[in-house]
Amino acid sequence: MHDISHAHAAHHAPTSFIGKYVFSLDHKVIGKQYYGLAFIAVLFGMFLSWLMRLHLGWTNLPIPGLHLLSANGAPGNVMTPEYYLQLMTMHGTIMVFFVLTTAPFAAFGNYFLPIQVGAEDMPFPRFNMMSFWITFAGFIVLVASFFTGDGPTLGGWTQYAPLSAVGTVGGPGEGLGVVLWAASIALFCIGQLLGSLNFITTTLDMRTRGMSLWRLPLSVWAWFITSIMGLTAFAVLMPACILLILDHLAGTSFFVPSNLVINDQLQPHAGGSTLLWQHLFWFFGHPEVYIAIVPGFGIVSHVLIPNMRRPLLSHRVMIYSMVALAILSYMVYGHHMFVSGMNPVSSIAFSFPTLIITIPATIIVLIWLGSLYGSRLRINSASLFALGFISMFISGGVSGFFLAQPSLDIMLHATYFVVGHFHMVMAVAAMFGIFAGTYFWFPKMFGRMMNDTLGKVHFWLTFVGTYAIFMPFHYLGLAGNIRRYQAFAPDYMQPFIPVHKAITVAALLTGAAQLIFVYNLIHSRFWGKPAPLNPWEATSLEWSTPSSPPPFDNFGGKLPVVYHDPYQYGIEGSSGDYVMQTSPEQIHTKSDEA
Amino acid sequence: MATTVQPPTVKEIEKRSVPETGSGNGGWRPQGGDQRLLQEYAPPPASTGIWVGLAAISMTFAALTSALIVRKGGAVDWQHFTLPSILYLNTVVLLASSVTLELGRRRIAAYMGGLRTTVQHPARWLYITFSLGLLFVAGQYIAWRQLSAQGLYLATNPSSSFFYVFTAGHALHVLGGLGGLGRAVRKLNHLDLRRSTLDATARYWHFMGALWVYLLVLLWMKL
Amino acid sequence: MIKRHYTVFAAILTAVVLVGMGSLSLNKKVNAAAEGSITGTVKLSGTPPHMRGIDMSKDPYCTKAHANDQPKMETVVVGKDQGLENVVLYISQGLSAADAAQKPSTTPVFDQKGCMYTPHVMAVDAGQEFKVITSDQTAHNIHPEPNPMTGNIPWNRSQPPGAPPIVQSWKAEEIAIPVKCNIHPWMHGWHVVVKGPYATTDESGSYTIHNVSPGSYTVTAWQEDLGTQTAKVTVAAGAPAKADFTFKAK
Amino acid sequence: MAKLFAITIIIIAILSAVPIVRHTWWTAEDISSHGAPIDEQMSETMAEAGVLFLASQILLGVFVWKFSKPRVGQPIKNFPGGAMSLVIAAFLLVGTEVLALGAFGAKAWANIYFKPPSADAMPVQVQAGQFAFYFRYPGPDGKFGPTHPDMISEGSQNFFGLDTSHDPDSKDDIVTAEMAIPVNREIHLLMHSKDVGHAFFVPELRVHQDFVPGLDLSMHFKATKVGKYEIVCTQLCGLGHYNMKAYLYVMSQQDYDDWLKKEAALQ
Repeated sequence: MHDISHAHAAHHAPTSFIGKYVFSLDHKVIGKQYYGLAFIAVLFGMFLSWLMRLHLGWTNLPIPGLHLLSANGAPGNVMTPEYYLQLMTMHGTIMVFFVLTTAPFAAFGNYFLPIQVGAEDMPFPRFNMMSFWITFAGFIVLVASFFTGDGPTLGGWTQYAPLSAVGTVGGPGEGLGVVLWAASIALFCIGQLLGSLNFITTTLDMRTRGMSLWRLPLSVWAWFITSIMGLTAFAVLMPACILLILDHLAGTSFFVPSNLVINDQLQPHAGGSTLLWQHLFWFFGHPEVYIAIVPGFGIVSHVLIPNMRRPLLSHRVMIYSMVALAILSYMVYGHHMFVSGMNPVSSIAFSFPTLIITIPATIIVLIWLGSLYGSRLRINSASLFALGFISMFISGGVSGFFLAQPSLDIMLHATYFVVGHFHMVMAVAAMFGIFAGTYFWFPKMFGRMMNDTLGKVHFWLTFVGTYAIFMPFHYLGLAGNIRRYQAFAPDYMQPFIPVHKAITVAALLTGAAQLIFVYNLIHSRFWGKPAPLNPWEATSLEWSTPSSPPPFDNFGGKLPVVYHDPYQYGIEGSSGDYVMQTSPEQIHTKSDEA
Repeated sequence: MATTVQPPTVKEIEKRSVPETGSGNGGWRPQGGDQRLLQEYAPPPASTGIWVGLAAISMTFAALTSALIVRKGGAVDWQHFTLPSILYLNTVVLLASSVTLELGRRRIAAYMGGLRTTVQHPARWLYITFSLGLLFVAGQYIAWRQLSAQGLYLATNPSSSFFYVFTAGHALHVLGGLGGLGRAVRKLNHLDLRRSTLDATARYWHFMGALWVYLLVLLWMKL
Repeated sequence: MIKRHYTVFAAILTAVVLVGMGSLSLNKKVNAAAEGSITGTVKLSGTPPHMRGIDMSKDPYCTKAHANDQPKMETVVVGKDQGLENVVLYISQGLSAADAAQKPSTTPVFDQKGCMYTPHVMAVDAGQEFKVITSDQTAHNIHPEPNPMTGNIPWNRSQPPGAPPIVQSWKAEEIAIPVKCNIHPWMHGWHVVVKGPYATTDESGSYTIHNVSPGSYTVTAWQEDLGTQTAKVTVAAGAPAKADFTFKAK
Repeated sequence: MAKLFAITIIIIAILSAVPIVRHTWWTAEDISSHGAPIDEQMSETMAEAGVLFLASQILLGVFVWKFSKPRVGQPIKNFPGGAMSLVIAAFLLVGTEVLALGAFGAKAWANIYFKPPSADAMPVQVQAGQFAFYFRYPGPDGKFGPTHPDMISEGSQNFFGLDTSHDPDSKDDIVTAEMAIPVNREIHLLMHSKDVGHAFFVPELRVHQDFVPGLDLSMHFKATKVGKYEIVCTQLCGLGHYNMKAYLYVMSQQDYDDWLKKEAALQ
């Protein structure tokens, strides 16, 4: 697992189609492959959420063709309860794993991390290629569960045991469905472990001459921190999934206690611990949230800075904050389990780090705001989405104050408040990060500009739409609207149904607005106007490659030498208002690295 | 019939002559970043990479360990059993293989470093290590057979479940290491073995030994 | 050229098929004429056990459906002059392979009505299709749990209001398969899968097994709570044979 | 465009705050003896989080408005005090705030979870299963009979697996599908899950606890207001999760005794 001779022996550009586009060892192609996977996954996941929203608004509405996704889940094209839960589970799993983790981390990271550190490739391209294809296999296995047995699992993306471990008697999809789910996630973990291995090693060892750690762009720092989190988190989830599979296939009892009676049948298992799964899962699960969002911090900073024409108030404080977030993210996972039967003392023990984690988060936001002050902001699709990210992160962040407190969790646990919280702070914010990155880096990735007007339209519809969808979630949650309900049976939830109808409409419109992005992406890919080498007048290394997209070895045979900190904008006495990292020009930097 | 490893290449010498400008700013990278040289200077990623990889593996087994402890705490039906004695023999074998590998590595490394002029049968120690590794896996297999003969299968009891999970997980990783060893031997015979590859292989292999000792103590205490 | 061959071939084929079917239906008629039946009543001796009332308050719809009657368990349902309802009678011995193989053309219906199963016990021939329908305005799930040894596959599927019938069949003989609705845990019924002709007693406890070809048989009466009883009968062509059963109350 | 952004974000921020301020949707009325600190904590947190939310959103809008006009050659200004002032601000403002919240929240929590039930608390057992709650009252003898999982049969309404023919304690146990409790009487709720994970949530009662299969937990609370409330399951338990609920009646002692008699007759 540690032989790199092939890596560099393979550094003569491949000629065959397979070698070039399918099993490519080139980090740029792999990055694009990850982006493509995330692209397909996000469209699919969004489609699933449409179906769910329709069902929540109009429960007995027949939807033509509904049966195609579930063998027997839609009699007369009306969604059954299990079908809804299956869609919900798949939506969550696909979005968290195959979109929010792959796109900002694996896709952009693969493409730009080696370029931004000034390397011609990752040290272990074989692993990099395997990393993608294993992840891809995981996706296929997951989607395959739609077409097997009685459909995918309905246990939610958290797959709480014992429901996930007792087999078909627990409900449709709880047999083969869960096994496929766990197998898919285990594959995903392996894929991401290989990816993280590459990211860490590249950042530590492949930096070009003069590229000290402090001279790394914030995006690289974000990916580096994320990959360290990934290394620890995924290495824990994988064995958990394997134990879950064993409970199904080998009849072991890791997660199933004795004396369970389901459907009047005494279950054969004995002595398992149901909280064990929750501990293993959330030890991964909470860092996973930061794995999804931290690359967003990096991308947004990296996108915002050239558009503000100034460096952040402090490069290092930003980095320290991200590191603090990463470390704290391992001490807070218990806040998912306040009322789940964990010792109430540990609830309090977990609540304090959870509250404290808001401090580095606040610092990050304040650094952004403070840097906006006195900047020379350029408004374009990329910067708009970056600003949107900040707004989303604030909105989602403040609701964290509530969920960090066990006493308030009594009121809010498992309500739509939680759903609103994580959709804003993690899902939508990360999506905004992805959009910002796409509009910003597209010219480098494909050598063409994206249509800025369409981009702005896309932003406005998405931005307003998102608030229209997820703000009401918080209100409903406060009023006690429980999540993961396919219909609102309790009497006190009847008044919520009109609100859900409205949300559904907003969701459909916002979803439709994404088609503008899809069109923009595809159209610009082929017919967009050719991009200059450095359209944003940015300083980091990806903008000093000899061509867009960069040549196979990124820098055309000569590795760059780095002379400056990554973000030298608005320097007095310098020739322009920005100084590339590679330009040997002498400047008196006023940045805090001095 | 003595094979000899390639003599130190020009670039090896160059490498030692490049001034180290300290880590952190990619000091090992060549002046002006000529990519032809780069290939020769790639070793550090390999050694960093192996440490990162080992960190991940440790994390996995740490998770399983905590699972074992939690699970045992909550179990009303924990059934203790004595480990098959052959495990201790296997331990000796695995540790011995580490020693032999180290012997081989030292000699080859010394030669590559130019401290020695020739090495007789450089691959011999690696072959011995390889076969000891195979012996270990076979020994583990016998241990499983003995347990199932006692009627202790994977699903029989939490304790047996964990025993199989741990040992099988470790055995898989050892097999991976054997793959790496085989690769190293092949490269050695094709005279294109890189020092870093050899070292990384060795580190991984020693780690497998250490991990096994840890697991043995854990299982011995808990089962 | 080839085309003409086809038409000729097709013509001959249809002719053969028609003749075949004709002859089949012909000898079927012959059988029917000769077929007898088994009839009788099933009674309960002793005081009928107390059937506990069902509290459906969990689902307001169900409570409304039973606004003016107290739903009770249906483990032992006794009708007028001690007649036992929901007893399944089938031929456990003496059935010729041909008769055992015959499938009734009817499709039994298993209805979910007022959050109860009607019928509470549904007899069905192995391989015979049956319909699960819902007359309720609340979603049910149908969760039969057959014995894995028999080869019948358990399933679990919910049926929202107004959903079309679920058509299913049990491939292997099994007495009896419990059926539950997990959304309404009190909902409990039975599928009794038999081979050959069968009958289920009505509220007066009487039954008639039709289409029994002449011969001597063992008839088994199965009651979910009181177990089984058997009786030997001889069926003559035309004349219905008689077999009465009496279960003792526990 | 920048102005538009500023205006939009400020409008969104204010609009979002309106329903909160006007309590258009708000937590259900509290009927528990322990809920007051929770509600206090809720409004505290809402106030502080709300201020942070509005302040930072509006600040974001204002800065975008103010600094988006490209002014050629004009040097960038630094935020007064630079990064350090912001870091200190974050630590002082948010730090103290979260610590305060944490401390008070911990008190509210301890007040519920660290107090043992009083000796005269009335025991009620609740069993969760796919997909309904069933309740057991010990009956006159005040003792719960032992349960036998192998005897559980919902078909014959033996939801708890009681063996009334052999266990004397089980004979007078009263099993019900709805929960009734006397008002102003402390209840000691013994929670047991029959199959998978479930949860017991009564918004008005400020009681929320998961059922952990294989681990029996207990809660204790006192309802202070007569009325009809709903118990809902909040832990995904399968296809019927959305319809797993039961009614909770808080009654005067008199009504409660009558109700118990009625239920006993139904056994």
